[in-house]
Amino acid sequence: MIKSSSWLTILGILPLLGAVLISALPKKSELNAKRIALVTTLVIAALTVAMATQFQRDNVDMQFVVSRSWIPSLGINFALGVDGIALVLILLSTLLAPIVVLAGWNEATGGRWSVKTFYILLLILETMMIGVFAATDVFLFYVFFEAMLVPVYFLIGGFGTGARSAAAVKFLLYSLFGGLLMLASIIALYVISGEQGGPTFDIGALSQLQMSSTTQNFLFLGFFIAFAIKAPLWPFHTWLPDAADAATPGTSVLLLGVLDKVGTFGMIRYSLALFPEASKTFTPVILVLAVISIIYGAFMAIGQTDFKRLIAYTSVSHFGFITMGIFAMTSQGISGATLYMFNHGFSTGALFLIAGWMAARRGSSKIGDFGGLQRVTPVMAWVFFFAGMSSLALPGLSTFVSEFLVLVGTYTRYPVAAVIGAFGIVLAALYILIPIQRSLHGPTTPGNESLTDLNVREKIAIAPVVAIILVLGFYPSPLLNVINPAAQHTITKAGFSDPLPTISAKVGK
Amino acid sequence: MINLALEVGKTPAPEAILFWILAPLVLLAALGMLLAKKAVHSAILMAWVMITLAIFYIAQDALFLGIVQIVVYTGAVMMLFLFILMLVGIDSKDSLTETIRGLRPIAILAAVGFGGLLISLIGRSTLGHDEVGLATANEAGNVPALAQLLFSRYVWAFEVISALLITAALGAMVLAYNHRITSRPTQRELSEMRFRTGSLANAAGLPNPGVFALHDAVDVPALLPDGTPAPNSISATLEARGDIIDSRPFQLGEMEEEK
Amino acid sequence: MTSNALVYLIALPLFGAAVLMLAGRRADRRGHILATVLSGGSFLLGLYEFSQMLSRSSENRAVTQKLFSWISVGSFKVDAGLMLDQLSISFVLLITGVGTLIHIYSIAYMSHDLDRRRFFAYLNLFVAAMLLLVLGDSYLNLYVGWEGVGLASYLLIGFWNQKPTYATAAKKAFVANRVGDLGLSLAIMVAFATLGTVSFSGVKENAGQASTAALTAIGILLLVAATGKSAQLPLQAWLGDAMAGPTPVSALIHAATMVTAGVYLITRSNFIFDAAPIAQLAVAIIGAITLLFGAIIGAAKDDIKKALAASTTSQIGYMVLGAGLGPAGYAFAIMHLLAHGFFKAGLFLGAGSVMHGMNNEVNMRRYGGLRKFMPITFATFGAGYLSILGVPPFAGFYSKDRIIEAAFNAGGVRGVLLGSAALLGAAITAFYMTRVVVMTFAGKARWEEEVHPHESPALMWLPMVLIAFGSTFSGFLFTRGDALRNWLAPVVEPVAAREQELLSPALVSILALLLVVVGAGLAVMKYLRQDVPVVAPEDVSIFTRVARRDLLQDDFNEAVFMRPGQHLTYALVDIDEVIIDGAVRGVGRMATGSAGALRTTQTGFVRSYAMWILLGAIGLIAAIWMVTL
Amino acid sequence: MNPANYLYVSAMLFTIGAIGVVVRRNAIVVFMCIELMLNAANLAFVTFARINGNLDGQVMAFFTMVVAACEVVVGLAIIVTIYRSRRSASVDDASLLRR
Amino acid sequence: MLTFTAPTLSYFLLSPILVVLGGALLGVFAEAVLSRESRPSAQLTITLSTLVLALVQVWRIRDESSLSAAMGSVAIDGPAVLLQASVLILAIFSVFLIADQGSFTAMAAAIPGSPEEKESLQRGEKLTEVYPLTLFAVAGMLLFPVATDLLTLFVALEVLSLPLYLMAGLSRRRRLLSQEAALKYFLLGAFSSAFFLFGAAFLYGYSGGLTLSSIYDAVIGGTANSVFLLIGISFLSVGLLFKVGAVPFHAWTPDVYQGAPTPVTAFMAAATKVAAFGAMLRIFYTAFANAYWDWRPFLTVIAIITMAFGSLVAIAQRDIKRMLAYSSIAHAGFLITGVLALNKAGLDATIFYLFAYGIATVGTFGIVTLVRDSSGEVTDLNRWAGLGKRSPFIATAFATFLLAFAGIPLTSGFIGKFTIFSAAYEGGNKGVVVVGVLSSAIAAYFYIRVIVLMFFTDPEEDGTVVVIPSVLTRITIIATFAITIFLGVFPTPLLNFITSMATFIR
Repeated sequence: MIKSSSWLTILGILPLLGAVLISALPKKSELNAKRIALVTTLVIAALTVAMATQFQRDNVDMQFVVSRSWIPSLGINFALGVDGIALVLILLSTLLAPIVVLAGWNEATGGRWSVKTFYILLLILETMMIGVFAATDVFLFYVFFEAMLVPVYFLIGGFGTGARSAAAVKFLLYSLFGGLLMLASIIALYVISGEQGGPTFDIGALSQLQMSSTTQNFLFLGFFIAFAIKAPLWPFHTWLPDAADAATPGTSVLLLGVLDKVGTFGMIRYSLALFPEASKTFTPVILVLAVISIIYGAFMAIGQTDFKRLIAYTSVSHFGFITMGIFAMTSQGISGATLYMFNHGFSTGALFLIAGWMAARRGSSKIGDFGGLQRVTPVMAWVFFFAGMSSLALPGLSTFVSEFLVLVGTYTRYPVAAVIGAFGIVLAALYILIPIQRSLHGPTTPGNESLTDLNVREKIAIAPVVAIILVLGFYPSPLLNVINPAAQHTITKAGFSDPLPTISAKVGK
Repeated sequence: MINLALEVGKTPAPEAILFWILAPLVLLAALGMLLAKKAVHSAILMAWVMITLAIFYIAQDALFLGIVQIVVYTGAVMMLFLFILMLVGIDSKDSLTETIRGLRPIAILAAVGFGGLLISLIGRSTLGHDEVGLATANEAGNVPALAQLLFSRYVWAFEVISALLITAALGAMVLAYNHRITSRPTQRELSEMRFRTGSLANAAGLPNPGVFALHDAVDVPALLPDGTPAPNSISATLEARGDIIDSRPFQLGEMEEEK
Repeated sequence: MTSNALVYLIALPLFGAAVLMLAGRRADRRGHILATVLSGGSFLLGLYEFSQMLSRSSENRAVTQKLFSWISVGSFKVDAGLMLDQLSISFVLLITGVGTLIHIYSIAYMSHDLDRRRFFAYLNLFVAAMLLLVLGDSYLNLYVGWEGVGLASYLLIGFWNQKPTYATAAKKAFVANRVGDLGLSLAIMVAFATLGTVSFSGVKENAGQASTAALTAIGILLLVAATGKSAQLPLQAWLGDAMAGPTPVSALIHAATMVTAGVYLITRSNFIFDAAPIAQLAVAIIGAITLLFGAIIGAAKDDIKKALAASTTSQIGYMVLGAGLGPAGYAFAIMHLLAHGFFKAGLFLGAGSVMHGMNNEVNMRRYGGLRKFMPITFATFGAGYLSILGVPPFAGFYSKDRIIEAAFNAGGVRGVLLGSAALLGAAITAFYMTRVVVMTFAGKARWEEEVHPHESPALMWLPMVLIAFGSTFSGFLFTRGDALRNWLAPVVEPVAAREQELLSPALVSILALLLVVVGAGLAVMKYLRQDVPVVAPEDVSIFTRVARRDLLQDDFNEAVFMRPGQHLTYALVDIDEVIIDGAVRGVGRMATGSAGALRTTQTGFVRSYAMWILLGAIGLIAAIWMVTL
Repeated sequence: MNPANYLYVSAMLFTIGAIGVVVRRNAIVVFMCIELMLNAANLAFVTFARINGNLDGQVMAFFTMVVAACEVVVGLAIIVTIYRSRRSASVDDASLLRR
Repeated sequence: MLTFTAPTLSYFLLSPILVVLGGALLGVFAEAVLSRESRPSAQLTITLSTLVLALVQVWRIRDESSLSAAMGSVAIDGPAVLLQASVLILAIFSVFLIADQGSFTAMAAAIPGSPEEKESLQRGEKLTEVYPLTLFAVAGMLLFPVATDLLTLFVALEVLSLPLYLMAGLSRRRRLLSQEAALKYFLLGAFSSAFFLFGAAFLYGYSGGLTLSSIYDAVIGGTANSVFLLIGISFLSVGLLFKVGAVPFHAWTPDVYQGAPTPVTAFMAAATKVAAFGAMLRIFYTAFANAYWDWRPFLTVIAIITMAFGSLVAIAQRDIKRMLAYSSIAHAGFLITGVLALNKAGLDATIFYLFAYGIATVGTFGIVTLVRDSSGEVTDLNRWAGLGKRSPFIATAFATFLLAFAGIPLTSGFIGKFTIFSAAYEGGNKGVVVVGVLSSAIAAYFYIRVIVLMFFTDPEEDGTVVVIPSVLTRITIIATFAITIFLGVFPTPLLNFITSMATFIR
């Protein structure tokens, strides 16, 4: 059996091993590269699930902890560990990875570089994704946070379509800018921790620091802006549609599905935990931004003419919900937000994969270029419809649970925000149904008559996504049980508790 | 003014008189150096500044430095300057129009600002002690005392500065020394070259410049028998500097036509 | 009481839906039979549960089944739980009973459609979702079914979505429903925030301690939800377009069951509305306005299905009005709901039968004199017609008159106004329904030559006949000894003794009948005595024109929501591009621009470089000068 | 006499030299102006040596002269090289490198 | 009569400098006696062995700590050893590049375009004087950061500068530009050293002595008001800031970086920065430490302007060498924040940063020497398009260096930035940290633009090729690349070493 402390390290190293294997292949063996990538990601997914079964649900401490001194002179440790929230996000990453490999079996061809390079980058990215969620050392987190940009940058710029290099640069610069602001805050934390008993980057130790409220506010902002850009929150969102538009579908799935979660994950793990007071101070502003994101993203999605951009904007809206849930500081809000992150990964991932397949078949991702697909490619159309329903949070599908939890959790503390945000529900119907009506329904338009339906590989790739969306819609407990203690712990540490029902307050009197 | 006069009057030694005579002169010379159109004038004024400074040094009990200033600076360095000036054009002038837009007014402002601020600052400074004077330090004579310092306390710098001198020599050689790539042609080869190649036009040597009654300067090209000027009769350097006087006005044919 | 069987009520049709969906073309041949059998099985199970329930005392009749813990976060705990009580079972039987009949009907009706399997999958899905709606033991479970039926409705309206207008109609229905759903989800949030629970039992228990304001808020939000699902003002506009779906769908979903879910919701939440008079009044007012609104539109429609759809809106208005009258009206609302379930389903199936025989022609001006060609259809349609008019002893008579009566008895001006509206509605109902019947079955034949009207096959008329029985006799059964009211008693509080009677029941019945006769007479005068032009006359009054345009409901929505929404969208897209992304790019351009400007400091002239150094030095000593001043 | 007067002279000479570097175009004159600045510094050293009563300043001034001589050699070599390539000793003509 | 006591010099402690000077003299001698053909290899051998020997000597004196190595003119302490070692290591790598003689003219005295020049090139002659010049410059650089009196400082400054002025003018191609660079560098360098000297005069006037310790004493217990001190600090700073290329004393940097032969640019960008910042550290941390209230404000302003200006203007550059020059200006700004910190952390961080930056710089310019067309190095950025396709490893290495400059984690540049900013923050300069971070963001833009150009733009068929590097250049690139990555991942050994070593003695 694997030692508890080795789990995370093994998970992190495996993709790199895969990458090394691939790089050792001869130049032309594309198929083997794909196979290795698939096998590696599958093994990692299986191992992650195995690890998850070892997770002690009611233990709020970090688990599978490993801590080695890395740069002792700066107090930096190679420290990994997961709580329920991180575990769920690692699961999301590792489960999505094989799906992306399988779904995008041919998307690496025609890129600027060899197919091998694509999978090497992808596997490196997987390591970074695991690392960024597992890091319990702020410095290590920052390293992963920034280093992650590099493979993504090359994945977008090297294998995307259209204005890929401009989009890649925009993505990179935007993220770098945020990251550097965060770096400034990290530096300050480091110095302050040095003044209060020895420099450290350990999250636990840092959350004990005494800071003046001004300092806290500034440092909070440094972290938060980085996360808001990553998430992306209005008005820091404009890189996302460009990037999602330019990237290959698989990359976009990881971008929207996992990478953006780093932002919202960071808000829970770092913004709330390290700066509870500042979080309180800024909550009104953040809620306003979140609500704007929800509504604005939805409207923007409605106004899009391109599938990929549309999906990107729906994500802006969804991230608004997630952020709102987080800063509601209720257990429902944070649990819901975490679950939302997981679910969004799959539902948006499915949307994007199918949009990618559609675009690959049609040679265009313009909504207007499609029409009547339901008659031509029924399976593809249905899966898209299904994913769309999931995206608009149809009850019975997984996203509903999380969206509703977020709304309920927000309502108990910030009713106005929740009510305005809830209007996103209506807009979601519009932004999903309008493209469905235009591309799947109606008469089959010229150019679409001979599109082929999903092949077996694609069906195999998408089936687990559909299954997860469906199962978690009815039975989210396996995840919620893992998330809940961590979420509760987070709000308790931040000095909050769930608001009681108003009647019990009355009864209490 | 009155204060100035009073101060001059109070000054006990002839140093003050010397100073008040030379200081304005040195400043005027420096200014002149700044303003002189011709480089060579600047150089001459510069030499004057240096000599004056040497006098100042001596007046301030720095006898050795004063001498060195005259010998090294005025004697060697300034000569080097003049030498190079000769090489690159002794009477080349700066044109009066300023090429860089807006530099001149900024420069004047800068001069006033820099100088003004500096003087005002010096005027505001205090050292907290009176002038000590060099009587004690120079007790054994200025030169021995300097030597004492130079060869003990500052011997390391003294050693290191040799590196500087070598560098300078090496640098000058790198930039100026044109080592021969081909072996130097012998007299024989030269004369063969002169007679066997091309026309015999140059066989008798180049014409001499300026062979007229009106002009016999080196900067006037000679006239060939057919009355045309011979540009290769003057030095290439003059030509390059543009210091050539046209020889046409002295052409014979034109004079005849005047009749 | 707990039961382990409840889940199978839902599971059977859900299983059918899943099989039909996933099996694909392989299920084409037998799929419809499987679907029908499963739906029938659900009905039988419902009957079994009903019989079990009858064998228990009224307090113990409700049974529950907890499946698993669905969502549990902090104090927010929702079980996947089902509850079958007297109210639910009424719906279960209606849904599965009528549903099964319509399944049978559809086998024939859809026999020529290539996608019949898909149709049955949707039907099964709908049945399952609707059952979940009425069986859920908490608002959140209800919500799942609530949106589930919306989805099924969307799918079925858009069943022939290759026609763009149908696809649009489906979308419209979904969106309008979503607006209602927003109300429901907000209601659940308010309920949780104030009461700490979202289960029906919990809310009922705690409602007494909550403030009236909170309860009013919940009530109003639930009303919003109901207006969406039940096509009440102001969210009524989708129902007419929903007729794009195949006619059995219109019968089942958009007449008999789904659209009445709003009434179910209000009745189910009686404990909230009873404690929030303002919300209750709002319910009644909405019902009253809608019943008139729908009736007027119905009177102007030439499309038989749209006329019936408008009628549905109107009839649900009655139900909502009834539910808005509080304990006095709940039972009647439900009664009318059940009766309406029969007669409106019958009417729609009849309309479908007519269309079936008329090459899918829906324009009544192209009908006429069909009585001879479709006798059975005429007979069953006639039963439904009489029922909706409220002619005794047809079912509608019992339920509608009670609602009108209860409205009058609501007290004061309110009662008079509500009652009058209901009465007036009855008259208009008579007018438009007579118009439909006359234009379709009486008069001269106006159809085109290639049309050969014929009676529908037995598989279609058999369900119609059975349903006609329902529309004929159900009212009598329900009111016998106040059977339904007593049956529902523990769920909705038994009505208090009547404080006052503005009008006696008999008087109400007479008044209503009188008005019905007037309305019907007018219609007969206009459409039987005169020839009906094949093309709708254009030189009609402004009122007719407005009514034909659905009382401008679409124009209103377009002008108030859609257009501004579109403009807002386009504006936001521009803003995103120009202002927000523009700001981002602007920062970039500013950097590049200032870089370009600063670059010019590098003139290449060594003297200007020296100047920089000199200026730097001046800057330094100027700073010194200042600090030492 | 107050030795500070020498400092004033030194400051003025330094200023004049600095301005000369900026306004003159002939490379040799520019260079001479730099020499003037060095000399101004030397004057300050000598004056301060007198004020402070030790000879370190004079030693420094002495070294400055040596350094200046070396600089002159290197500088003039560079100027001559440039002159040979371009036939111009104007610093303004040496402005190919920019932007 | 004066009695003369013979000075005592600790030759052991001075041995690194003496070895280098000796090597230089040997080089000059070799120049005179050896045949033209045998000079290149002989000179290279002499130079490299000199530098290695000097490095060994530095290692041997690492534990020494003395103020009296040269009658109080030189301090040998931890920072001295670190800085000298850095200079020597960077010099060795630079010499590797210099040895790849394609960059130097064969005959500096020949007029550009003249037959002599062509003839000399055809004969494949080599300009071997570069080696002794380099060694002289190295000697100056070794002395500059250890000098403890103004006189030695000034001499060291000149010893390091004069060879560089000369070397800047020795480019093989585009000689007019190269000579112009030499002229500009020389004139401005001399101009700024005049300021330095004038400042030194005032410091002497203020403290009555030339040593840093006398200034330190005067600051603490002097009777004078601070006017002379301030003038002295300012003007001295002008000279130092000129050498490091801080705004507004930066203007020479892009022109000289562009015009000078690329190996010389590498050498002067890397090693000069170490020497100059080393001296700055020593002066500001020892002599002026207690007057920080006076100099910190203006140095802060300069740091801010420098970071922002360098980062910003680099965006507008079209020439890779100019771009790197502006980048070096920005880095000077970052380094000044380390000086500003005025604490132990700042000292450690600055030394680490200097070394990391120097290594990456040498590597970067090493790669620049490889990208050529038929007429020599190609520095036009647009023609670097598609380099990733032509030569993936070189492009990857270059990208890595750029990422190190940008301060991306897992490169040495990140650790450098992190440590230096945290030191600045600790020193109370929060504003500088924020500006630094923002400048880094701007700077990232132009580094990334080059990466985009190399990897995401299709190559033009314009004859640009990456030449196969010579063994020495290859060693340089690989070694600097490896160090850059290693210091990004495992900086601990070096950081610890620096921390344990770096303490100034007064």
